[in-house]
Amino acid sequence: MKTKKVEQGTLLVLLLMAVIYPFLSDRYMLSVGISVLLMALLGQSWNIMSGYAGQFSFGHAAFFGLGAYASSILYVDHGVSPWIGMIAGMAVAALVGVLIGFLSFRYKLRGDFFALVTLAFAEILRVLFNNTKALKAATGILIPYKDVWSEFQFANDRIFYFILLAMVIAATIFIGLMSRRKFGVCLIAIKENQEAAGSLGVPVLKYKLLAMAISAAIAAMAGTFYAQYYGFIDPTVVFSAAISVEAIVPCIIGGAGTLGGPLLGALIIVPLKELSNNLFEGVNGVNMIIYGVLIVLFVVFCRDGIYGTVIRRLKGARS
Amino acid sequence: MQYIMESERKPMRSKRIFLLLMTALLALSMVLSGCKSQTATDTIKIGSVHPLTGSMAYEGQAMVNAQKIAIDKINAEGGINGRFLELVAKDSLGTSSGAANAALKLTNSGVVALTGTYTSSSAQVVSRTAEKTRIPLVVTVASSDNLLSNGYRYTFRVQPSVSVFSQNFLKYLSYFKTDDMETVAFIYENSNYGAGISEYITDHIDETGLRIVGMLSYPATTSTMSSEVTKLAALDPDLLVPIGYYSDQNLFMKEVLERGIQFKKIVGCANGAFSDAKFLRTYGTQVDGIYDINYRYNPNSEEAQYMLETYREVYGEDIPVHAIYGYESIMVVADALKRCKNPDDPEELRDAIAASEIYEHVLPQGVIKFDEKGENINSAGVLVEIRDGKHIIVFPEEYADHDEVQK
Amino acid sequence: MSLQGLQSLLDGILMGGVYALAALGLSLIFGVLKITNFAHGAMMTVGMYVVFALGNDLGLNPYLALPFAMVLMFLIGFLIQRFPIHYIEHAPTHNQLLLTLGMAYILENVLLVIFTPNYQTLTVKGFEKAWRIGSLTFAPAKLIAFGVVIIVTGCVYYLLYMTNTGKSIRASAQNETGAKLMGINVRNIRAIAFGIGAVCTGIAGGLLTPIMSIYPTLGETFQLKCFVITVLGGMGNLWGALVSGLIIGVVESLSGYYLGGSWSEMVIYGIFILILFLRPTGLFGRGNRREN
Amino acid sequence: MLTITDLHVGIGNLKIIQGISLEVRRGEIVSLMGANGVGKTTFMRALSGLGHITGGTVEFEGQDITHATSQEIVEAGLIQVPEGRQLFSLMSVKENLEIGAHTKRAKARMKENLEYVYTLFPELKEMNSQAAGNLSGGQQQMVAVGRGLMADPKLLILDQPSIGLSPIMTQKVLKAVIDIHIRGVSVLIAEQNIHDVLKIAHRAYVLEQGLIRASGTAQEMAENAEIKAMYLGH
Repeated sequence: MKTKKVEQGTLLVLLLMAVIYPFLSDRYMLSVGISVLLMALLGQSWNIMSGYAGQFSFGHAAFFGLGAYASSILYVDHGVSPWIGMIAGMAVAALVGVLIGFLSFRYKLRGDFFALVTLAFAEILRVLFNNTKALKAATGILIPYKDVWSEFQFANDRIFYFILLAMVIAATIFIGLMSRRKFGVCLIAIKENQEAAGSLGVPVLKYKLLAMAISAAIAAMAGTFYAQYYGFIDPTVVFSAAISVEAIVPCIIGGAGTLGGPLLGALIIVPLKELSNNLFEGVNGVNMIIYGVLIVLFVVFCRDGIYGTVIRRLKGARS
Repeated sequence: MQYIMESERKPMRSKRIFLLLMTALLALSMVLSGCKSQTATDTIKIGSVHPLTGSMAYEGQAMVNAQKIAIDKINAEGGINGRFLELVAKDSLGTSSGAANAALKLTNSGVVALTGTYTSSSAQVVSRTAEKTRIPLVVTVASSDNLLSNGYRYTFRVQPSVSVFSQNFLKYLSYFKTDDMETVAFIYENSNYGAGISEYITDHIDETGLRIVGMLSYPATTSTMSSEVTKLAALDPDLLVPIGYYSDQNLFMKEVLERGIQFKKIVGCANGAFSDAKFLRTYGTQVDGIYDINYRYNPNSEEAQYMLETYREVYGEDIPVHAIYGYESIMVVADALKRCKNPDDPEELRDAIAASEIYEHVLPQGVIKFDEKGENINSAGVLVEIRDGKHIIVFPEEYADHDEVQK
Repeated sequence: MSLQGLQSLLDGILMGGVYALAALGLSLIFGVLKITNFAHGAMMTVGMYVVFALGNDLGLNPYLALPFAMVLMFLIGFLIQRFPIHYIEHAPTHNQLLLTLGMAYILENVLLVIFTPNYQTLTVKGFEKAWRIGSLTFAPAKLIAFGVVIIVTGCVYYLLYMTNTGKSIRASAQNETGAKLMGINVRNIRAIAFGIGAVCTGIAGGLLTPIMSIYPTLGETFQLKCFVITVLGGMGNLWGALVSGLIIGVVESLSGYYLGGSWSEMVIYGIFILILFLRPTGLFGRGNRREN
Repeated sequence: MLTITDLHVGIGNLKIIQGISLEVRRGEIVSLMGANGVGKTTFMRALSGLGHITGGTVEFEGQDITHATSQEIVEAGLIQVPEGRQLFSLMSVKENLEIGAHTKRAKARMKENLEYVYTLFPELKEMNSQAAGNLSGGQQQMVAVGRGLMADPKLLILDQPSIGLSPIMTQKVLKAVIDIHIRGVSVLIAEQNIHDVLKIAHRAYVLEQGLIRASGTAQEMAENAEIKAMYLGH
């Protein structure tokens, strides 16, 4: 039970830090904080589908982009509040997620192949949006600049920060609760051994699809936030592989399949990246070399992620 | 959950983790905001946000290089009322969040103005940042039409936008259009720049009397242009308009030249390759007779000559044409700073930039002056012809140069 | 088929050859070593720059520079496998993906630091004009590349199927325990295999140097295409990679001609998804399907 | 020839083998018996350098090979025909056999050994070009034994060679073991199928829960009432 307490304790500490942070920081640090939270949210989204359920996605940009586009098109073209647009985007993304999942699972894709299919879907969406005039094609969508809370627009970035924080907390609590129930246990069973889980009466397909739907919806939520906060989206931005990578990085660094992993991962990697950007301004490219080296080192020496390793150590200390 | 079942562990660990994390947070915030205290107060800092890594790194770096030359020139002439300028350049990483973080880092470190960003999506983000932080942004290059459509007060753009380039094209058509010219085909990269220009022109094509026989779009990351070349050769339009970036358009021309296809007339619009010195170095006189409507310096300006020569001297190559706007963006800021009572006040600087009327500059256009949206009212590209393996401005007449400008 | 269609087909076949070679390297690494290598594009770019540097700075003919590129690429591949990848061989796919992605960042940006981000073009004397047969044209650099691809594929085939090292590579891929119990130094063999994969990749990059203008992140654009070809041909299947490289080259060229370049990407990804769903072992069915 | 003293082997945090001492003398067939899951395979793998040895020593021909790599062990002449055969399933029978002769020593005697394998299992010659993965279980076991012989063993370890085989096939494999032994190769064989193996073994050890429960000559073991009750079942 103590491990659980550590887990809860860490989450609480993270929460406390996250709440205090904006009051200690200036605009730049607030912006870095938002980058951290955005990555954490994407990570949490990736986590449920890939970390818990073991269906490794390399195309989370698809859901992210759908969320961003759904709310932005509804907002700009039809005057629908992005708050509602966000829900719509989550629904669309969940639907597409289920569709991709259904097809993939029907054809029994796993591992690399599943990852490649999700990647291909994200790319197809990028090309599709880039070439479809009705979806603004390559021009992208500019979000009007206002300060109206009902339209998800704030002049004060601190409010954006807290909204995003609320999203991260909601996603984390949601996943935390789910993972402690039958759903979570079954997902882990599916990850460990799908056939065995199936033979024990776990509705494998249903649970996997559900995990994908939840995952996609959370990514879409992040997409809407992104559009509203940065104020501009186009297909090459929101459907890019870079977004898919952003969803994976915090989980691997922090620990995939753990509740606090993505949060801790984002909290570590974003500031490190920012730090190397700031320290190596003289010679271009060095910042990215450092970033690459960091990733390699983390993956090699901390295979279960930082959070995962700590948890494992705690458990290991027992025996 | 696996961990729930586990037991037996030393207490206090969560407290230790708490302390550890808090220390980490504190250390981080100190490091991240560290540069603030190091500010040397006697220089006036100008921020620059460009992609310095990734696929746009060359363009971004050239922009910063040109900006440095402008800064050095101003400092050599005594700076702004005795104070020197300092360029602080940061990598936007080519992403929105990267650009936002970079811009805010700069505003944090006390820059009075921002410049940037080469990619339109980053420019959109930085312009919003400028608005929020109330620090003026002078766009170096970002051609997207809707950049200023949000009514931002703090964003100014010197360079011609997509629609200005397109209008230039339609206007300059009279120079190269012959009576027997009937058909036109476009080959353009399909991001907002290539697609934007070709779309604008096609929307207004009726005014020109030309008939469109081909609209070929391709992704800028393409590795082959063979089928496009084949198709265009078969269409054989009277006028061919290629719009794209350096590497893809270079690939296109390479295939055209290899196969010895003779298009009747090629007129690029903001073509990343045609106006580039490297392009001429590669193909020499083989590409004679190609036109391009593009960024350019004013061949009659002495300052432009200075910029060209200094750039060549310092960086060992001819200044890429887009980088000219990097140079000029600094000049615009400097000009405004000179008119400020307190150069450290971004608000005053904004008003000064808005009131700019710059007659002496390197661009082939009239006075630099901003309208209420922040758009340079006289921004324009020029029509360049490749003649004897050199770029010659042929239109508009007042900037035409028949002397040899470059070596 | 019209003359233009025929020309497009021809261009597709020639370009497809280069894709095939690039994919061959990935197929070896992906199929034999079971590593999802996202540093593949970056490795290709390294090959491009080696050939460029030797061609531009030493005035070496790019095709004579290839052997140097091969040696260097082998070393790079060997070391990448031996150091970081060795430690994550049995880790989940996403760990491999992230690690190789990190490697890609490192390689690309080392190139950026050394060669600047400037676009580099290498022209080969005598290759300025296409060769013709009737009304059809052949780009000389692509034609030579195609020839080299056939030769290299042949060599790799010989190496894998006729030599002891090759047999050890295949044995280690098919059954690691069995290989170890026969006294094969699996760790070294895997590093050699990665080295060979890197060599193929590097040659493919080198062959593109006279064709395209190069910049440090250029390889990224080939990354996904190589995955498509590898899966289409069946992972680890040499001839499969060759044939599907040609298929993708032709599909790209023909769809580019008939539908437009923007949509040819779509067609390729569409084929990719269909093949993943319907024939994940590849068109030729001999690839080993990976499951986690 | 092979002397194992107080060997401990673990997998992760689990301690599977907890202090085994065992000996194979030159010219012997020794059998290691035990039910499924008592750690036979873990033990065997550890001997070939594929396990995590946490304590004790393994000595082969006077040489300490406790922490040697599998290559060094193979080179020394300790060859294992593993459980589940572990063939190279996409490669032909011939290739499988050829890869068996990987070490220098084995390569030098490749021709001779190949001939011997073909005399031992003549059917392999006919299946030479077939992919090993397409063969029946018994045929695969012949390839596995043949591959082991190609490595020119001084001591051949067979880990449950009869698993999944028909009684006829099992007899065939065990007959081959006798033949191999006659040719001068010592043999350590792990089996669940105790009844048959005791007929060909000189001595036997019984493994239970990671420990040696009993040991003695094959005859003693076959007559041991307790073992009879537990393993022979009838």
